[in-house]
Amino acid sequence: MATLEIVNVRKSFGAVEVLKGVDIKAEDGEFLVLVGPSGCGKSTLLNSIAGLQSNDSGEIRIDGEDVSNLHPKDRDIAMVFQTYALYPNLSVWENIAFPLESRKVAKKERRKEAERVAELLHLTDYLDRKPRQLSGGQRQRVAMGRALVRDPQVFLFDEPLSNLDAKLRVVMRTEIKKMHRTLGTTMVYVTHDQIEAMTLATKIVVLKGGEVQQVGSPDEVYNTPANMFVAGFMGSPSMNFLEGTLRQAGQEARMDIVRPDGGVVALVLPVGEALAQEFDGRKVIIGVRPEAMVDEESETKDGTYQQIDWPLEILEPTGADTIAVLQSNLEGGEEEMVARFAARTSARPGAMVQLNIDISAVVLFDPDSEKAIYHAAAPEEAGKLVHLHPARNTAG
Amino acid sequence: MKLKRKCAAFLAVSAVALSSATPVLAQGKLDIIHWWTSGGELAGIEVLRENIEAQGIEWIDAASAGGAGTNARTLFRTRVQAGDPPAVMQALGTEVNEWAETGILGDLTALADEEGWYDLVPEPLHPFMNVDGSTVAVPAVWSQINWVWGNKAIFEEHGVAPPQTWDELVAAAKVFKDAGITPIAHGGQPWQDTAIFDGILVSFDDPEFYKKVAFEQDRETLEGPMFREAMERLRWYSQQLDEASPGREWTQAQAMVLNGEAAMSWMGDWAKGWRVAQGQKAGEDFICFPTPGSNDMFVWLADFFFFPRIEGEADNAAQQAFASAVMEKQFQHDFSLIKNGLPVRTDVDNAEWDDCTRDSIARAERANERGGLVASLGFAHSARSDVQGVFRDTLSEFVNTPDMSVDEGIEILIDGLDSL
Amino acid sequence: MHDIVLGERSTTDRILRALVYAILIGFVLFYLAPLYVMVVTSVKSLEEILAGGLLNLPKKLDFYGWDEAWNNACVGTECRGMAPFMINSLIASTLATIIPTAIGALNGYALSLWRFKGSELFFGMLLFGAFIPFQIVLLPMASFLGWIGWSSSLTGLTFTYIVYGLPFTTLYFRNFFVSFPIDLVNAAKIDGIGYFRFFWRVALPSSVPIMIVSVIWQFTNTWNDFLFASTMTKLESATVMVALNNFVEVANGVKRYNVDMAAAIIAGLPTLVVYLVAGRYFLRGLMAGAVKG
Amino acid sequence: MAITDNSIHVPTSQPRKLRKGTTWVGRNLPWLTLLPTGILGAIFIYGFIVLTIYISMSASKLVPDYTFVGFEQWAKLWGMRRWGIAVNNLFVFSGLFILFATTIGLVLAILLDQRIRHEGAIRTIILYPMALSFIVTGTAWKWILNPGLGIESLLHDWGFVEAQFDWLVRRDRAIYTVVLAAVWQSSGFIMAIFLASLRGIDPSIMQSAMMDGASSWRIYRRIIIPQLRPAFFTAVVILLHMAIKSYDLVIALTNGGPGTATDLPSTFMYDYAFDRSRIAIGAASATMMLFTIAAIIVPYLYSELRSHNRSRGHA
Repeated sequence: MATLEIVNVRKSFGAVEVLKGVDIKAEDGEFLVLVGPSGCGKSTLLNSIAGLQSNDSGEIRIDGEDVSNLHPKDRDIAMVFQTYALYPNLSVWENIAFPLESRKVAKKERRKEAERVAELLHLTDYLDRKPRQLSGGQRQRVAMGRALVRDPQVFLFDEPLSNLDAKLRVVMRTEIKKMHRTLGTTMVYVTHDQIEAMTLATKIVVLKGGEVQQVGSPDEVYNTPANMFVAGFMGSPSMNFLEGTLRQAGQEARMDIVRPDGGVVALVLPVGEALAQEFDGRKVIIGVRPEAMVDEESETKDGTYQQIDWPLEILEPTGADTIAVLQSNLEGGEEEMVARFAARTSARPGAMVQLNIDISAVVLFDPDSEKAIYHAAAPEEAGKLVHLHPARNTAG
Repeated sequence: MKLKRKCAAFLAVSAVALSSATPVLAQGKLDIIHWWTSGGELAGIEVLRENIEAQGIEWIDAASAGGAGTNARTLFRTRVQAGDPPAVMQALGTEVNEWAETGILGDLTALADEEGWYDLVPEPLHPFMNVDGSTVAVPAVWSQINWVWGNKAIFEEHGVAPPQTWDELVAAAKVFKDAGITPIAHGGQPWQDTAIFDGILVSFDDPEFYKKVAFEQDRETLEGPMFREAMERLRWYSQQLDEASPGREWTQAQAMVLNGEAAMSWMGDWAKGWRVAQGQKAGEDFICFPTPGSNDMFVWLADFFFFPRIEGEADNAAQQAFASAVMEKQFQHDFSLIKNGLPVRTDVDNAEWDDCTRDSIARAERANERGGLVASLGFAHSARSDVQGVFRDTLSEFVNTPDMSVDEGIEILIDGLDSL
Repeated sequence: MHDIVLGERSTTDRILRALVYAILIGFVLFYLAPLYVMVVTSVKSLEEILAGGLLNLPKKLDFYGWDEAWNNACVGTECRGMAPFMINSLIASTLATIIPTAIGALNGYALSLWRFKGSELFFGMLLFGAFIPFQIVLLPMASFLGWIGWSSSLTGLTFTYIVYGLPFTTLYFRNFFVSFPIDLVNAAKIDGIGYFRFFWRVALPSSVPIMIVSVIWQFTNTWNDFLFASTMTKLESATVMVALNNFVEVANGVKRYNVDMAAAIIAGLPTLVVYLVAGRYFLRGLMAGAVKG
Repeated sequence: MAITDNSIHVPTSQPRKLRKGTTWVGRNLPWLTLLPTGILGAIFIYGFIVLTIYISMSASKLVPDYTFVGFEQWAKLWGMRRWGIAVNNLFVFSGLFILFATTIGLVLAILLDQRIRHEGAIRTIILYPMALSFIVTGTAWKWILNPGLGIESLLHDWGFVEAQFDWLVRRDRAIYTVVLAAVWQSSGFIMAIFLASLRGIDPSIMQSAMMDGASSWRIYRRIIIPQLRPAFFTAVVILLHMAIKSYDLVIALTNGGPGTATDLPSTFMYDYAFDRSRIAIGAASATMMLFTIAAIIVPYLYSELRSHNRSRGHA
């Protein structure tokens, strides 16, 4: 068990800089999830931690010790690969026990260890099979078994569930989570699936273009996204964005929003005097999660909801509720918005609908820097973000 | 019982050891590259082998058949290149000189002086044995090339007498052709195409002409009327063959005459050796006559053995013993009989020779008196191998290209010689 | 499968289809003819052969040709038949199959799964060696073998086959391992599986198909080789191809076609059997040698 | 599928830290493995090539003689009539060989791609000559083409009394018999290359063309054959390479004859280097062969390796 520190790691492939100075710290026993779209550098970062490639600069510290120049095998880590990387010619038990082989563990001992791990993973019946005789989920478990048998300081997972079907993915997700809870070992997990990130992580790192966008607990990342990218990336369906102009009104601010059809609606936001003053008369973008944008039939708490009228385009019933698709006013009206309506909504496509917006869950962004300037959930934090890094507003 | 057997075995071993030890004069081993693999040649070399092995020398045969030594030469060159030359190598004419000049050959001068080789061996052979005052090779046999072998039955059946002149030859060939018999059996390999040209060159009965062409490659002579005529005769010759001749081995051509498929064939006297090995008799089954017009000419080749310098005293002694054995009177007698050729010693008893060989000896003497005893061009005796190579390539192309004109042939030949 | 030319419906289609079969049968006969002629000629008596009838079945089976070819055929002055030369070929080809395949496996493994700076260049340079006309190395090789004391020996020939087989075997294994999931190597690195252990326990056991390809390629190529064999052997060390050529070329007197054909079949039989048993791998070897990467 | 808390224990057999520094050898194993092959290649491929080229510029005749004479031997070589014939033959031979082998290979591949019954057996038969030595097949062809007893006599037996098939022994035709035997031997392989390529074409492309009413001839000519371009390219390179290296077949079939009619650079080289006393000329001719092959193969290998790397990309 160990802490993991990534200090200013940089890596280029040819002219392409894939990691642009990454700093992350994971406490002992943390479940760190690296999430981001493909090409964001998350796999490269994982390979750096594993030692499968060298960094151009920076340090990887495991348990406080710099391992940057150590061979992968000397870092005391174990890794589960997206492709499982099972040795095709070895049986399940040999695959699991293979790491022990080069540690000069006797064959009998190895078999015993493999059996022990196999039992944990419900593979006991398959010990003597070859990988090709196993289902996808079983292979996945063999790969985990091979990592488990090592009992390393850090586990690394490289999109381990992406080759499984949706149902199995959910099951295995739970398995991994349980495993983490039981073992308590530090884990680093790479995924492009934000749901996996949300469900598994104790700490999420959102990456984009080789840069860390935000580090935080799942709750922080979801509710107080640092910028529009994080806000849009985390959550499904993703956050809706609307453009409007802010007008100071004392402690509050009124946001005028021009609808695609030319009508104007307004929201009143308790942003505080300073912010209201700073952005008075300026364009801002408001982010509203689908679940914070509901219809009349939905249950709404008093006080935090405000109503605006908006033209409804399409309704997609899902059973439990209804997904409403509306047109955003961003990008000349090309963007869509998604709202979560009640299952038995009375709204009709093509007509105006009254949207109830939960003001206590919105986020405001500066359209130029795309950074968050106000989190309704935690007002002071967003302010900090904006004022601490006024110069670094080029993300994206 | 057991003991008894052991004793017996011991005695047997001792007996073998004793018996093999007694007659040993020299020891060591010889590996010999040669290309005598057919009929009389093979029988001839066996005589030598018995002689050598009787001296307790191990005989390692590295015979390589085919193409008048082509394969054997390749083998030899590779082994020289590899620094592992054989103890004995068969060679024709100027090949000896060429190899002697590379400095890889051992010296036999002492042995030659001791045994008085130069008094015994006919003078024309001396230049190939002695290079720059040192004896490097020993001749084994010399052969007349301008021979024609005929199927006696066919000649008699069609009432054809052995032609004495070129015109008679042309007439005879016509008779055979009309009767549906291939006039001349030929092995269409480049060396054979060149060998028969030796016969054509002497068919003019003009020693001076032969020397100008074969020794000097005199341009004026090559462009002259007689050489033109020689090429015409070669063209005529090429028209007397069956269509399947290209690529054929010489023994197959001989077999065609023997089987009555063809009336005659041109080949050196080793062809007689082959016939004798097939149980044929000169004068009874086959007739021999010189290429028409060359009754007083004798174009010859000689087979030599030379001896690359090798390590090991015993092996060197074995080389000397081999040379000595080749020059031995009895061997020369036996060998010339079996292989069929002339002995390289002048003092060999001639009682057992057949008419053809006697005829050959007489021809050699006649020819020698008028300067008509000449070394072969086709086998690189009169000129080095690069000159011979040009003749070989050109003549072979000429023989195999029916529509190539004589002028064209001569032009190609001269161009080739000029480019050397 | 593309069966555009031929549907199954109309009369025209049926005629076309018949035509396709007719052409194919024609080609099949063309390809089989030489083998057929060889076989029937080898079991005819010489008289029957000389009487003509190239394609006729033998009137009477006569195994004289086979007997002579196997037991008495003369190469040079040695009349011991093809058997000793078959053994020479077998020794040379076996060694020249096993050793380059083993080395090539290791080479290909290193070149594909453990790339290093310059490994592609190394591969390219080695690959070129598979395409050179061997005439270019003939003279120096002969000198080298003599210098080392292996001239005109089976050892020297085998060594030559091994050296010039390496580019091919390396090519096979390299191209095979290139499609090996790189994650396996990464997993091994992390788990501390050593270079050789991974090769021995994982890479090599998985490479059986390409090993067969390599073995077949090396075996057929060295068995069929003539250029090296004819320059680098002498009578005792001659391979069966050299012996066959010598034997067929140098007929003493009348050509015995039945013996020639029997000898040719004997010389060609081992590779033919290999082809019939493992033709798929044989083709794969050819293709891999043709289409790089 | 539950992992219960008490089921996990840390195996005591494993030391907690496994920091053994990797040795120099350990880090450099990949290229160390290649070292023996690298040394062999450096000597026996590149060293020998350089040596042969040097010999071709030396005064060597019977034995190597390392006196440098520049390009004198090369000039001599190109002045030789026989070399001219050999080069000319190479052009004729390789041109016809490539033309026929490619055409026959393509036709066979297209025919075999028509859901043919016993396709496997037919392919086996068409390809078997590739498994045989040229020496073996040359022996057979020599017998078949032999004017006295071969095809010609067969034609006579069949009543074509006037028929002549004496190409093997005719100076101006013998090279075509070499082409015939070479095509027979290699066209099956070319068929396999084309067939593999044909099978790689998406059948839906052709189905849609058929729906559009294109005739099968047009589909092949306009859609399929153009897609076989890489296969054509491969086939031509392979065949050209085979043609230049062809040696055994000529030796076994005609031995360069009649005369020098079927001489190729490969047989010329052998003759001069080993039968005649002209090592330098032999080396010069080998050098020419190498240059010709290099001119074809180097760009080919370069493009193949590059396109391969591109398609693999970076992980």
